[in-house]
Amino acid sequence: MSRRKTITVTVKCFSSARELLARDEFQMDIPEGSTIEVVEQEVRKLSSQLTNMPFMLALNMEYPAEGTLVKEGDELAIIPPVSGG
Amino acid sequence: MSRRKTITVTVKCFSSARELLARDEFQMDIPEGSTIEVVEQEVRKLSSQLTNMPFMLALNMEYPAEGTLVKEGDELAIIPPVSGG
Amino acid sequence: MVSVAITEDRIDDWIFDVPRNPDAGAELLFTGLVRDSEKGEHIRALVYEHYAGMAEKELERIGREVIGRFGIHGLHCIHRVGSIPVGEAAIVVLVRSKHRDAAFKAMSRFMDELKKTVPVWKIGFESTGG
Amino acid sequence: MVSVAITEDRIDDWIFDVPRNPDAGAELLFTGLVRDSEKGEHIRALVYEHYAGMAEKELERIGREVIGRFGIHGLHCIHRVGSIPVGEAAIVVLVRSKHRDAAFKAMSRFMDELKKTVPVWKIGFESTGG
Repeated sequence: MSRRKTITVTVKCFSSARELLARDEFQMDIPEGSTIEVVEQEVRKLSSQLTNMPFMLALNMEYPAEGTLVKEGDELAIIPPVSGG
Repeated sequence: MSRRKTITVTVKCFSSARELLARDEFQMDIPEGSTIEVVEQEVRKLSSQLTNMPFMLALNMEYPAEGTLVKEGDELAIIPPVSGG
Repeated sequence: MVSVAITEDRIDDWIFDVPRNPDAGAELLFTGLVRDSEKGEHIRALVYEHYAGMAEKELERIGREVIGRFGIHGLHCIHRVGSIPVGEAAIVVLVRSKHRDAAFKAMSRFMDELKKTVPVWKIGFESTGG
Repeated sequence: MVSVAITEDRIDDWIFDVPRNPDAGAELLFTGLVRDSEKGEHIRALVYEHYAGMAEKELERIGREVIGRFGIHGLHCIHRVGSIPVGEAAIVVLVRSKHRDAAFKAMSRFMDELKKTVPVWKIGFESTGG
Protein backbone atom coordinates (compact mmCIF):
# COMPACT_ATOMS: atom_id res chain seq x y z
CA MET A 1 0.00 0.00 0.00
CA SER A 2 1.98 3.03 -1.28
CA ARG A 3 0.76 6.56 -0.67
CA ARG A 4 -0.46 8.17 -3.91
CA LYS A 5 2.10 10.64 -5.23
CA THR A 6 1.16 14.35 -5.23
CA ILE A 7 2.30 17.15 -7.49
CA THR A 8 2.44 20.89 -6.86
CA VAL A 9 0.88 23.51 -9.09
CA THR A 10 0.61 27.28 -8.93
CA VAL A 11 -2.81 28.91 -9.03
CA LYS A 12 -3.08 32.56 -9.99
CA CYS A 13 -6.06 34.62 -8.84
CA PHE A 14 -7.57 37.53 -10.74
CA SER A 15 -10.29 40.12 -10.21
CA SER A 16 -13.06 38.89 -7.86
CA ALA A 17 -11.18 35.62 -7.20
CA ARG A 18 -8.19 37.55 -5.87
CA GLU A 19 -10.47 39.61 -3.62
CA LEU A 20 -12.18 36.48 -2.31
CA LEU A 21 -8.98 34.58 -1.61
CA ALA A 22 -7.04 37.69 -0.61
CA ARG A 23 -3.96 36.63 -2.54
CA ASP A 24 -2.43 36.95 -6.00
CA GLU A 25 -1.44 33.31 -6.25
CA PHE A 26 -0.85 30.21 -4.17
CA GLN A 27 0.61 26.70 -4.41
CA MET A 28 -1.66 23.69 -4.30
CA ASP A 29 -0.89 19.98 -3.96
CA ILE A 30 -3.01 17.65 -6.03
CA PRO A 31 -2.88 13.91 -6.74
CA GLU A 32 -0.73 13.00 -9.72
CA GLY A 33 -2.84 12.16 -12.76
CA SER A 34 -5.58 14.68 -11.90
CA THR A 35 -7.58 16.10 -14.78
CA ILE A 36 -8.42 19.79 -15.02
CA GLU A 37 -11.98 18.95 -13.84
CA VAL A 38 -10.66 17.33 -10.65
CA VAL A 39 -8.45 20.35 -9.98
CA GLU A 40 -11.41 22.66 -10.51
CA GLN A 41 -13.35 20.77 -7.84
CA GLU A 42 -10.42 21.18 -5.44
CA VAL A 43 -10.23 24.90 -6.18
CA ARG A 44 -13.96 25.33 -5.55
CA LYS A 45 -13.52 23.76 -2.11
CA LEU A 46 -11.08 26.50 -1.08
CA SER A 47 -13.87 28.94 -0.24
CA SER A 48 -17.62 28.60 0.07
CA GLN A 49 -18.00 31.67 -2.11
CA LEU A 50 -15.96 30.03 -4.86
CA THR A 51 -18.19 26.96 -4.90
CA ASN A 52 -20.85 28.42 -7.14
CA MET A 53 -18.94 31.36 -8.55
CA PRO A 54 -18.74 31.39 -12.34
CA PHE A 55 -15.12 31.07 -13.42
CA MET A 56 -12.97 29.25 -15.95
CA LEU A 57 -9.68 27.60 -15.07
CA ALA A 58 -6.78 28.38 -17.38
CA LEU A 59 -3.86 25.96 -17.67
CA ASN A 60 -0.49 27.31 -18.74
CA MET A 61 -2.13 30.40 -20.21
CA GLU A 62 -4.71 28.53 -22.28
CA TYR A 63 -8.23 27.26 -21.80
CA PRO A 64 -7.60 23.50 -21.59
CA ALA A 65 -9.56 20.86 -23.46
CA GLU A 66 -11.84 18.62 -21.40
CA GLY A 67 -9.94 15.89 -19.55
CA THR A 68 -6.51 17.52 -19.85
CA LEU A 69 -4.07 16.15 -17.27
CA VAL A 70 -2.44 18.66 -14.93
CA LYS A 71 1.32 18.19 -14.40
CA GLU A 72 3.91 19.12 -11.80
CA GLY A 73 4.76 22.81 -11.98
CA ASP A 74 1.81 23.76 -14.16
CA GLU A 75 0.43 27.30 -13.91
CA LEU A 76 -3.29 27.46 -13.36
CA ALA A 77 -5.40 30.60 -13.12
CA ILE A 78 -8.88 31.35 -11.84
CA ILE A 79 -10.55 33.43 -14.57
CA PRO A 80 -13.76 35.10 -13.37
CA PRO A 81 -16.03 36.47 -16.13
CA VAL A 82 -13.87 38.78 -18.19
CA SER A 83 -14.75 42.40 -19.02
CA GLY A 84 -12.13 43.72 -21.39
CA GLY A 85 -12.44 45.76 -24.55
CA MET B 1 -60.38 72.54 -78.43
CA SER B 2 -57.32 74.16 -76.83
CA ARG B 3 -53.87 72.65 -77.27
CA ARG B 4 -52.62 71.00 -74.10
CA LYS B 5 -50.05 73.20 -72.36
CA THR B 6 -46.46 71.92 -72.15
CA ILE B 7 -43.76 72.64 -69.60
CA THR B 8 -40.00 72.51 -69.93
CA VAL B 9 -37.70 70.55 -67.63
CA THR B 10 -33.94 69.96 -67.53
CA VAL B 11 -32.63 66.40 -67.61
CA LYS B 12 -29.09 65.74 -66.41
CA CYS B 13 -27.19 62.69 -67.65
CA PHE B 14 -24.59 60.78 -65.67
CA SER B 15 -22.22 57.90 -66.23
CA SER B 16 -23.44 55.45 -68.91
CA ALA B 17 -26.48 57.65 -69.64
CA ARG B 18 -24.21 60.56 -70.56
CA GLU B 19 -22.18 58.29 -72.84
CA LEU B 20 -25.31 56.97 -74.53
CA LEU B 21 -26.90 60.37 -75.10
CA ALA B 22 -23.57 62.12 -75.69
CA ARG B 23 -24.53 65.11 -73.57
CA ASP B 24 -24.37 66.32 -69.97
CA GLU B 25 -27.92 67.61 -69.92
CA PHE B 26 -30.78 68.65 -72.17
CA GLN B 27 -34.16 70.38 -72.06
CA MET B 28 -37.31 68.39 -72.59
CA ASP B 29 -40.92 69.53 -73.15
CA ILE B 30 -43.60 67.46 -71.47
CA PRO B 31 -47.34 67.88 -71.04
CA GLU B 32 -48.33 69.86 -67.96
CA GLY B 33 -49.54 67.58 -65.16
CA SER B 34 -47.20 64.70 -66.06
CA THR B 35 -46.19 62.36 -63.27
CA ILE B 36 -42.62 61.18 -62.83
CA GLU B 37 -43.65 57.82 -64.38
CA VAL B 38 -44.87 59.54 -67.55
CA VAL B 39 -41.64 61.51 -67.79
CA GLU B 40 -39.64 58.31 -67.35
CA GLN B 41 -41.47 56.77 -70.33
CA GLU B 42 -40.63 59.87 -72.42
CA VAL B 43 -36.97 59.65 -71.40
CA ARG B 44 -36.80 55.95 -72.29
CA LYS B 45 -38.06 56.81 -75.79
CA LEU B 46 -35.05 59.06 -76.41
CA SER B 47 -32.78 56.15 -77.32
CA SER B 48 -33.39 52.49 -78.00
CA GLN B 49 -30.56 51.66 -75.62
CA LEU B 50 -32.25 53.61 -72.82
CA THR B 51 -35.49 51.67 -73.21
CA ASN B 52 -34.45 48.71 -71.10
CA MET B 53 -31.48 50.22 -69.29
CA PRO B 54 -31.74 50.10 -65.51
CA PHE B 55 -31.84 53.64 -64.15
CA MET B 56 -33.67 55.75 -61.60
CA LEU B 57 -34.97 59.21 -62.30
CA ALA B 58 -34.17 61.85 -59.69
CA LEU B 59 -36.35 64.93 -59.33
CA ASN B 60 -34.82 68.07 -57.88
CA MET B 61 -32.01 66.04 -56.32
CA GLU B 62 -34.25 63.49 -54.62
CA TYR B 63 -35.77 60.15 -55.51
CA PRO B 64 -39.42 61.13 -55.95
CA ALA B 65 -42.35 59.26 -54.47
CA GLU B 66 -44.58 57.38 -56.89
CA GLY B 67 -47.01 59.64 -58.74
CA THR B 68 -45.14 62.88 -58.03
CA LEU B 69 -46.08 65.63 -60.50
CA VAL B 70 -43.27 67.22 -62.48
CA LYS B 71 -43.37 71.02 -62.72
CA GLU B 72 -42.02 73.74 -65.02
CA GLY B 73 -38.28 74.24 -64.48
CA ASP B 74 -37.77 71.05 -62.48
CA GLU B 75 -34.35 69.39 -62.60
CA LEU B 76 -34.46 65.71 -63.45
CA ALA B 77 -31.49 63.37 -63.63
CA ILE B 78 -30.92 59.94 -65.16
CA ILE B 79 -29.22 57.89 -62.43
CA PRO B 80 -27.73 54.63 -63.78
CA PRO B 81 -26.79 52.02 -61.13
CA VAL B 82 -24.46 53.79 -58.69
CA SER B 83 -21.02 52.52 -57.69
CA GLY B 84 -19.68 54.83 -55.01
CA GLY B 85 -17.92 54.07 -51.74
CA MET C 1 -25.25 64.71 -35.70
CA VAL C 2 -24.47 64.14 -39.37
CA SER C 3 -21.85 65.73 -41.54
CA VAL C 4 -21.03 64.83 -45.12
CA ALA C 5 -18.66 66.18 -47.72
CA ILE C 6 -17.43 65.41 -51.22
CA THR C 7 -14.02 66.51 -52.37
CA GLU C 8 -11.46 66.03 -55.14
CA ASP C 9 -8.62 66.24 -52.60
CA ARG C 10 -6.79 63.40 -50.90
CA ILE C 11 -8.69 62.13 -47.82
CA ASP C 12 -6.28 59.49 -46.52
CA ASP C 13 -5.80 59.73 -42.74
CA TRP C 14 -8.75 62.11 -42.60
CA ILE C 15 -9.56 63.40 -39.12
CA PHE C 16 -13.15 64.44 -38.40
CA ASP C 17 -12.94 67.46 -36.16
CA VAL C 18 -16.12 66.88 -34.17
CA PRO C 19 -16.38 66.55 -30.39
CA ARG C 20 -17.38 63.25 -28.76
CA ASN C 21 -20.25 62.74 -26.32
CA PRO C 22 -18.93 61.93 -22.82
CA ASP C 23 -20.92 58.68 -22.89
CA ALA C 24 -19.45 57.55 -26.23
CA GLY C 25 -18.11 54.03 -25.75
CA ALA C 26 -17.49 53.08 -29.36
CA GLU C 27 -15.99 54.70 -32.38
CA LEU C 28 -15.83 52.99 -35.75
CA LEU C 29 -13.88 54.34 -38.70
CA PHE C 30 -14.31 52.79 -42.14
CA THR C 31 -11.98 53.55 -45.03
CA GLY C 32 -12.76 52.35 -48.55
CA LEU C 33 -9.61 52.10 -50.67
CA VAL C 34 -9.01 51.85 -54.41
CA ARG C 35 -7.77 48.32 -55.17
CA ASP C 36 -5.09 47.47 -57.71
CA SER C 37 -7.41 45.69 -60.13
CA GLU C 38 -10.80 46.37 -61.73
CA LYS C 39 -12.62 43.77 -63.81
CA GLY C 40 -9.49 41.62 -63.89
CA GLU C 41 -7.26 44.38 -65.20
CA HIS C 42 -4.36 45.92 -63.28
CA ILE C 43 -5.03 49.59 -62.78
CA ARG C 44 -3.25 52.71 -61.59
CA ALA C 45 -6.28 54.75 -60.61
CA LEU C 46 -10.07 54.80 -60.64
CA VAL C 47 -12.08 57.77 -61.84
CA TYR C 48 -15.24 58.70 -59.91
CA GLU C 49 -17.91 61.21 -60.85
CA HIS C 50 -20.83 62.41 -58.75
CA TYR C 51 -24.03 64.38 -59.06
CA ALA C 52 -23.01 67.50 -57.17
CA GLY C 53 -25.69 68.54 -54.72
CA MET C 54 -27.69 65.35 -54.81
CA ALA C 55 -24.84 63.08 -53.71
CA GLU C 56 -24.37 65.17 -50.56
CA LYS C 57 -28.14 65.30 -49.91
CA GLU C 58 -28.43 61.55 -50.28
CA LEU C 59 -25.45 60.83 -48.00
CA GLU C 60 -26.99 63.10 -45.40
CA ARG C 61 -30.40 61.46 -45.72
CA ILE C 62 -28.92 57.99 -45.17
CA GLY C 63 -26.82 59.29 -42.29
CA ARG C 64 -29.90 60.67 -40.56
CA GLU C 65 -31.79 57.47 -41.21
CA VAL C 66 -29.16 55.26 -39.52
CA ILE C 67 -28.82 57.67 -36.60
CA GLY C 68 -32.54 57.37 -35.98
CA ARG C 69 -32.66 53.65 -36.55
CA PHE C 70 -29.74 52.64 -34.35
CA GLY C 71 -29.63 55.52 -31.88
CA ILE C 72 -25.98 56.33 -32.53
CA HIS C 73 -24.46 59.67 -31.53
CA GLY C 74 -23.17 60.73 -34.91
CA LEU C 75 -22.10 59.82 -38.42
CA HIS C 76 -19.54 61.70 -40.46
CA CYS C 77 -18.57 60.94 -44.03
CA ILE C 78 -16.23 62.26 -46.66
CA HIS C 79 -16.19 60.87 -50.21
CA ARG C 80 -13.45 61.61 -52.72
CA VAL C 81 -14.19 61.94 -56.46
CA GLY C 82 -12.09 62.52 -59.57
CA SER C 83 -9.07 60.33 -60.25
CA ILE C 84 -8.05 58.29 -57.18
CA PRO C 85 -4.75 56.38 -57.33
CA VAL C 86 -4.60 52.75 -56.19
CA GLY C 87 -4.11 52.43 -52.44
CA GLU C 88 -5.70 55.79 -51.67
CA ALA C 89 -9.01 56.30 -49.90
CA ALA C 90 -12.24 56.83 -51.84
CA ILE C 91 -14.35 57.19 -48.69
CA VAL C 92 -13.90 57.63 -44.94
CA VAL C 93 -16.83 57.21 -42.54
CA LEU C 94 -16.86 57.72 -38.78
CA VAL C 95 -19.62 56.43 -36.49
CA ARG C 96 -19.80 57.17 -32.77
CA SER C 97 -22.16 55.57 -30.29
CA LYS C 98 -22.63 54.49 -26.72
CA HIS C 99 -22.26 50.77 -27.48
CA ARG C 100 -20.32 48.99 -30.19
CA ASP C 101 -23.19 46.89 -31.60
CA ALA C 102 -25.08 49.98 -32.73
CA ALA C 103 -21.91 51.39 -34.31
CA PHE C 104 -21.29 48.19 -36.30
CA LYS C 105 -24.88 47.97 -37.49
CA ALA C 106 -25.09 51.66 -38.39
CA MET C 107 -21.83 51.56 -40.36
CA SER C 108 -22.83 48.44 -42.22
CA ARG C 109 -26.24 49.81 -43.15
CA PHE C 110 -24.85 53.19 -44.14
CA MET C 111 -22.43 51.57 -46.59
CA ASP C 112 -25.07 49.18 -47.97
CA GLU C 113 -27.52 52.02 -48.62
CA LEU C 114 -24.82 54.29 -50.02
CA LYS C 115 -24.01 51.66 -52.62
CA LYS C 116 -27.65 51.53 -53.70
CA THR C 117 -28.71 55.16 -53.94
CA VAL C 118 -25.93 57.75 -53.65
CA PRO C 119 -25.24 59.20 -57.12
CA VAL C 120 -21.52 58.49 -57.36
CA TRP C 121 -20.09 56.41 -60.19
CA LYS C 122 -16.85 54.75 -61.14
CA ILE C 123 -16.70 55.98 -64.73
CA GLY C 124 -13.34 54.60 -65.77
CA PHE C 125 -9.88 53.57 -64.78
CA GLU C 126 -6.32 54.27 -65.75
CA SER C 127 -4.64 50.97 -66.54
CA THR C 128 -0.99 50.21 -65.92
CA GLY C 129 1.49 49.68 -68.77
CA GLY C 130 0.79 50.33 -72.46
CA MET D 1 -1.08 38.80 -40.25
CA VAL D 2 -1.91 39.34 -36.59
CA SER D 3 -0.31 41.65 -34.09
CA VAL D 4 -1.45 42.26 -30.53
CA ALA D 5 -0.14 44.30 -27.63
CA ILE D 6 -1.12 45.32 -24.13
CA THR D 7 0.16 48.53 -22.62
CA GLU D 8 -0.36 50.91 -19.69
CA ASP D 9 0.31 53.89 -21.95
CA ARG D 10 -2.21 56.10 -23.72
CA ILE D 11 -3.38 54.55 -27.03
CA ASP D 12 -5.67 57.29 -28.35
CA ASP D 13 -5.07 58.03 -32.04
CA TRP D 14 -2.94 54.90 -32.23
CA ILE D 15 -1.42 54.24 -35.64
CA PHE D 16 -0.63 50.64 -36.59
CA ASP D 17 2.59 50.76 -38.55
CA VAL D 18 1.91 47.81 -40.85
CA PRO D 19 1.88 47.88 -44.66
CA ARG D 20 -1.32 47.31 -46.62
CA ASN D 21 -1.85 44.70 -49.34
CA PRO D 22 -2.26 46.37 -52.77
CA ASP D 23 -5.65 44.66 -53.12
CA ALA D 24 -6.93 45.95 -49.77
CA GLY D 25 -10.28 47.62 -50.40
CA ALA D 26 -11.47 48.03 -46.82
CA GLU D 27 -10.01 49.15 -43.56
CA LEU D 28 -11.99 49.20 -40.34
CA LEU D 29 -10.74 50.78 -37.13
CA PHE D 30 -12.60 50.22 -33.87
CA THR D 31 -11.91 52.25 -30.75
CA GLY D 32 -13.45 51.30 -27.41
CA LEU D 33 -13.64 54.28 -25.06
CA VAL D 34 -14.16 54.63 -21.31
CA ARG D 35 -17.63 56.12 -20.74
CA ASP D 36 -18.49 58.67 -18.06
CA SER D 37 -20.65 56.34 -16.00
CA GLU D 38 -20.39 52.81 -14.64
CA LYS D 39 -23.30 51.07 -12.94
CA GLY D 40 -25.20 54.36 -12.77
CA GLU D 41 -22.37 56.24 -11.07
CA HIS D 42 -20.45 59.11 -12.61
CA ILE D 43 -16.81 58.17 -12.86
CA ARG D 44 -13.47 59.76 -13.67
CA ALA D 45 -11.61 56.63 -14.71
CA LEU D 46 -11.87 52.85 -15.00
CA VAL D 47 -9.18 50.50 -13.74
CA TYR D 48 -8.36 47.43 -15.83
CA GLU D 49 -6.17 44.49 -14.94
CA HIS D 50 -5.04 41.64 -17.16
CA TYR D 51 -3.38 38.25 -16.96
CA ALA D 52 -0.03 39.13 -18.51
CA GLY D 53 1.01 36.56 -21.08
CA MET D 54 -2.33 34.86 -21.41
CA ALA D 55 -4.26 37.99 -22.45
CA GLU D 56 -1.85 38.49 -25.37
CA LYS D 57 -1.99 34.79 -26.33
CA GLU D 58 -5.76 34.80 -26.28
CA LEU D 59 -6.02 38.00 -28.36
CA GLU D 60 -3.67 36.46 -30.89
CA ARG D 61 -5.60 33.19 -30.99
CA ILE D 62 -8.87 35.01 -31.68
CA GLY D 63 -7.16 37.21 -34.27
CA ARG D 64 -5.89 34.14 -36.13
CA GLU D 65 -9.29 32.52 -35.90
CA VAL D 66 -11.12 35.45 -37.52
CA ILE D 67 -8.44 35.81 -40.22
CA GLY D 68 -8.99 32.17 -41.15
CA ARG D 69 -12.75 32.35 -40.90
CA PHE D 70 -13.31 35.52 -42.92
CA GLY D 71 -10.23 35.57 -45.14
CA ILE D 72 -9.19 39.06 -44.13
CA HIS D 73 -5.67 40.36 -44.73
CA GLY D 74 -4.80 41.28 -41.18
CA LEU D 75 -5.93 42.15 -37.68
CA HIS D 76 -4.03 44.37 -35.28
CA CYS D 77 -5.01 45.12 -31.72
CA ILE D 78 -3.73 47.14 -28.79
CA HIS D 79 -5.42 47.04 -25.37
CA ARG D 80 -4.69 49.49 -22.60
CA VAL D 81 -4.75 48.45 -18.93
CA GLY D 82 -4.27 50.23 -15.61
CA SER D 83 -6.26 53.37 -14.85
CA ILE D 84 -7.93 54.80 -17.98
CA PRO D 85 -9.57 58.25 -17.72
CA VAL D 86 -13.07 58.81 -19.12
CA GLY D 87 -13.01 59.60 -22.83
CA GLU D 88 -9.74 57.79 -23.46
CA ALA D 89 -9.35 54.58 -25.44
CA ALA D 90 -9.25 51.17 -23.76
CA ILE D 91 -8.80 49.29 -27.03
CA VAL D 92 -8.00 49.99 -30.67
CA VAL D 93 -8.45 47.30 -33.34
CA LEU D 94 -7.62 47.52 -37.04
CA VAL D 95 -8.93 45.07 -39.65
CA ARG D 96 -7.89 45.12 -43.30
CA SER D 97 -9.47 43.10 -46.09
CA LYS D 98 -10.26 43.01 -49.76
CA HIS D 99 -13.99 43.65 -49.27
CA ARG D 100 -15.84 45.51 -46.56
CA ASP D 101 -18.27 42.75 -45.56
CA ALA D 102 -15.45 40.50 -44.35
CA ALA D 103 -13.93 43.39 -42.41
CA PHE D 104 -17.22 44.14 -40.63
CA LYS D 105 -17.83 40.49 -39.76
CA ALA D 106 -14.26 39.91 -38.59
CA MET D 107 -14.26 42.99 -36.36
CA SER D 108 -17.61 42.13 -34.87
CA ARG D 109 -16.61 38.55 -34.11
CA PHE D 110 -13.22 39.56 -32.73
CA MET D 111 -14.85 41.92 -30.22
CA ASP D 112 -17.55 39.39 -29.28
CA GLU D 113 -14.99 36.66 -28.61
CA LEU D 114 -12.65 39.04 -26.80
CA LYS D 115 -15.41 39.87 -24.37
CA LYS D 116 -15.93 36.19 -23.61
CA THR D 117 -12.44 34.80 -23.18
CA VAL D 118 -9.61 37.37 -23.04
CA PRO D 119 -8.44 37.66 -19.41
CA VAL D 120 -8.85 41.40 -18.91
CA TRP D 121 -11.05 42.80 -16.15
CA LYS D 122 -12.53 46.10 -15.06
CA ILE D 123 -11.60 45.85 -11.39
CA GLY D 124 -12.77 49.24 -10.20
CA PHE D 125 -13.43 52.86 -10.96
CA GLU D 126 -12.52 56.25 -9.66
CA SER D 127 -15.72 58.16 -9.00
CA THR D 128 -16.13 61.89 -9.40
CA GLY D 129 -16.70 64.21 -6.44
CA GLY D 130 -16.51 63.19 -2.77
